[in-house]
Amino acid sequence: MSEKVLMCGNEAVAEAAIQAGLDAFFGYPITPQNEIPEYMSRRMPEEGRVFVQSESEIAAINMVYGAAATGARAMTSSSSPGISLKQEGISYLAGSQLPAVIVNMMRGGPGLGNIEPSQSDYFQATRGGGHGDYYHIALAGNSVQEMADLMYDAFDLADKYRGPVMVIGDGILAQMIEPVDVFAKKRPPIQTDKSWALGNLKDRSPNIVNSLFLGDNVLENHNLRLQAKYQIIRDTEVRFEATDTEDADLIVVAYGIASRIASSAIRKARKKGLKVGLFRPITLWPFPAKPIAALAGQGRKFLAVELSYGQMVEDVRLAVNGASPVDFYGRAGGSVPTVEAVLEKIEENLK
Amino acid sequence: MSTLVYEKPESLYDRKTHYCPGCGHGVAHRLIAETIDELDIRHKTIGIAPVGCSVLAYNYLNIDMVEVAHGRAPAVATGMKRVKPDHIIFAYQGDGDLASIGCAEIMHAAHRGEDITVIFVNNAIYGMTGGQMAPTTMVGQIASTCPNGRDPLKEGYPMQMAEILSIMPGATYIERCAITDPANIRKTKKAIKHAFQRQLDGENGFNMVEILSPCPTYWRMSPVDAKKHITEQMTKTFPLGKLKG
Amino acid sequence: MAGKIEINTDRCKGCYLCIEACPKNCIIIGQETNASGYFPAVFEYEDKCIGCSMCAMVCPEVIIKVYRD
Amino acid sequence: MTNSFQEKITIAGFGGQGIMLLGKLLAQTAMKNNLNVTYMPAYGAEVRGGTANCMVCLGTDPIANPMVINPDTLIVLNKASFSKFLPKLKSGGKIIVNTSKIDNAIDRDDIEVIAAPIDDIAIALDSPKSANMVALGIFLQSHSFLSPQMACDCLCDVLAKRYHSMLQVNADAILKGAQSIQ
Repeated sequence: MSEKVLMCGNEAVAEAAIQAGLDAFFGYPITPQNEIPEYMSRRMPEEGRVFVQSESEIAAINMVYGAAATGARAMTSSSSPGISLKQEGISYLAGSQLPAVIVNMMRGGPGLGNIEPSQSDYFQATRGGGHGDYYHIALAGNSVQEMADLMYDAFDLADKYRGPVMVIGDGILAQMIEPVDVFAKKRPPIQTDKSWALGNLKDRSPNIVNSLFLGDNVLENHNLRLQAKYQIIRDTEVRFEATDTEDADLIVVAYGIASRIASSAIRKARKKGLKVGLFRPITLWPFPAKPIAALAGQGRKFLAVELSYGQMVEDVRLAVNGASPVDFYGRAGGSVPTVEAVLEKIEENLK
Repeated sequence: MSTLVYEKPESLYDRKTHYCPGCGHGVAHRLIAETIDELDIRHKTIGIAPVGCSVLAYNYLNIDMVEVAHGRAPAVATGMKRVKPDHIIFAYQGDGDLASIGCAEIMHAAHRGEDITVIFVNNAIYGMTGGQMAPTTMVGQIASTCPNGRDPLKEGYPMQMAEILSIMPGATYIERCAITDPANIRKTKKAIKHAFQRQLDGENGFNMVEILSPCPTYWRMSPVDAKKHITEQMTKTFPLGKLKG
Repeated sequence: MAGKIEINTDRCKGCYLCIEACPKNCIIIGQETNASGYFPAVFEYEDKCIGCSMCAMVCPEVIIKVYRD
Repeated sequence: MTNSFQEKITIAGFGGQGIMLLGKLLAQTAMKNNLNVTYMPAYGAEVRGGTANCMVCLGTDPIANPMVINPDTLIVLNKASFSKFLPKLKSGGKIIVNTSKIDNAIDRDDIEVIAAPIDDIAIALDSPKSANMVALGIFLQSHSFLSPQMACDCLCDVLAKRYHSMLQVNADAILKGAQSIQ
């Protein structure tokens, strides 16, 4: 068993990616994720692997596209404005069915916004983000340890479903330092069929990696295959954590750093005798709609807490589908909800 | 007893192309395919198709290929070459792809001295979208978005990418050729072969072969006149020859 | 030196670059359209061909095979 | 067996005073001694100069919220931080004030003030840059959950190798800080 060390979220994510078998990292500086490319620039050459600081986020995601097309495990990281730039490439990864991992340490927006923590890229992360009918798995941890653990899953899921997987953090999870064992979830990469990969053309017809589909219904049929894959993901890959929800009169739904703030408030509410639970989505897409629906009704209320102005709450409302009232509390633009404010909102709902 | 002295190369499919009559892409594809066959590198060559008229290049070249976003081929090539250093990686790009939307990617791939080859097919016009002005459209040349001819005061001068890239230390071989007559087509092939051979030999640095290529359709010329136009007019703005290496 | 070419006229798009390139003027424009509606280049003066491959060199469709004795 | 507790600390000063290292050493000491801990550096657009601050949470239970809005203890090494953070200190909380740089009057009587000429103590040690370590010594001495010696033992974990010749100087500063309020 290896010992815990202090690492910031960015560094832990980077080391876990390396341990997960990352072959090539391509990135461009943007706060608050700079420790990822910095760490990679030191460690990847030590491991005899590839690190390139690209000229832009657009170039970085396309370098990922190139490396991934040969079957390599490739990754990039950025923060909100940079992730917007990467959306072109993410759409192409989805269309061409290439596995890749993208880390977004979200900051305030829109536009250049600020460099403070935020969760306002939820829509972008859960609705595909770029052009076209596609989704990608979006994993959100709420501690440095979980962010590291999720990197192993991210690479395996990307390979398993041949598509981009996004790992979502925010300025706090990126910068905060916590004890972490980045080897905790280390395992050999899953073995998947990579006969589609480019290179080493011997005894087979040429492979083409492509997202262009011309001709009657050809693209629609491709989309139908993608949709079938997405349905399998929805059916099998949902992850969440439910705490004290069984007896709860109010369930707070929050992910990432917001869930930690919410859990402080919930603990205080429980001390006051209020029956409050926490439901924490770990996969933002696929959203844990069924488990939430199962908790809905029975006179229960829901409260979504976000570092954004009401994005995830829409998924909660869709999941609850009118069976329970759903309230919302959030701050955005880099402002972080206080425990007291969340507690006040809880009390207001249970009056 | 006659013997076959010329037929299509193995690395080219026997397939009808979507190109217009007299288009230079067909010849450029053939030269690449012949080079791959002659160097016996088909098993370790990966081509990158751009966005533009040659977006479907993977339908014609009988090798492993990837189709990428507009202008990003040099970045994709970078990612590939870094993880497959023993492979010959080439990006096939048109003038809009390379000199306009992909200007950052081409400059930085050259700047980093990526060990890749770029085949830059310059016909000074946007073909696929219908004859709009390209960054390499010549002064006075008419295009659908400069109907009175390119005015340098309004639209700037044509970008001479080979010259620009040749001053970068990371670029080690840059040559401009033309698909006009058999002699120049031979020179073009020699240049492509030299570029691929450099990758094969593990020589460091970015290679680019710019090919002046006719677009009879949007130049509003016959294929024969279009070739003459390259020789007589286009080479004044884009002089042929080796710029580096 | 005698030569011979075969043009896959079904695939010819009628650019006639081969006609322009041929030093012996062996190729002419055909009288009938092919399936695509082009008047294809046709190898007409077989006795004059020297098998120099110039036509094949310039052909964008790569549809010319060249033989030599 | 200590009783269950949680302590939220804000450490502030100006850039170059070693605020981040102070926070990191405190976090390392807590981790090594089996406490739960989070350390959150404030990251701003400015690189040099300006204010620097960080938040440390430590305790016996898992730390839910790493953000410190109203600290239990405030360590301030310069005037700007003093003015900015004093109003946020929890009622009943402690403030460690560097009187070498801060001569402001404290207008709150619901807090415990621990005043020490932190810079002057460091200068007396012939190591003006160790003011951060003096402050840490004072903090640990004024609380009972970790000893100053525990922090000394963790110095080699947080100091970059090239600074390991400075281990002793820093350890001396931690202990001197602790002694200054005994």
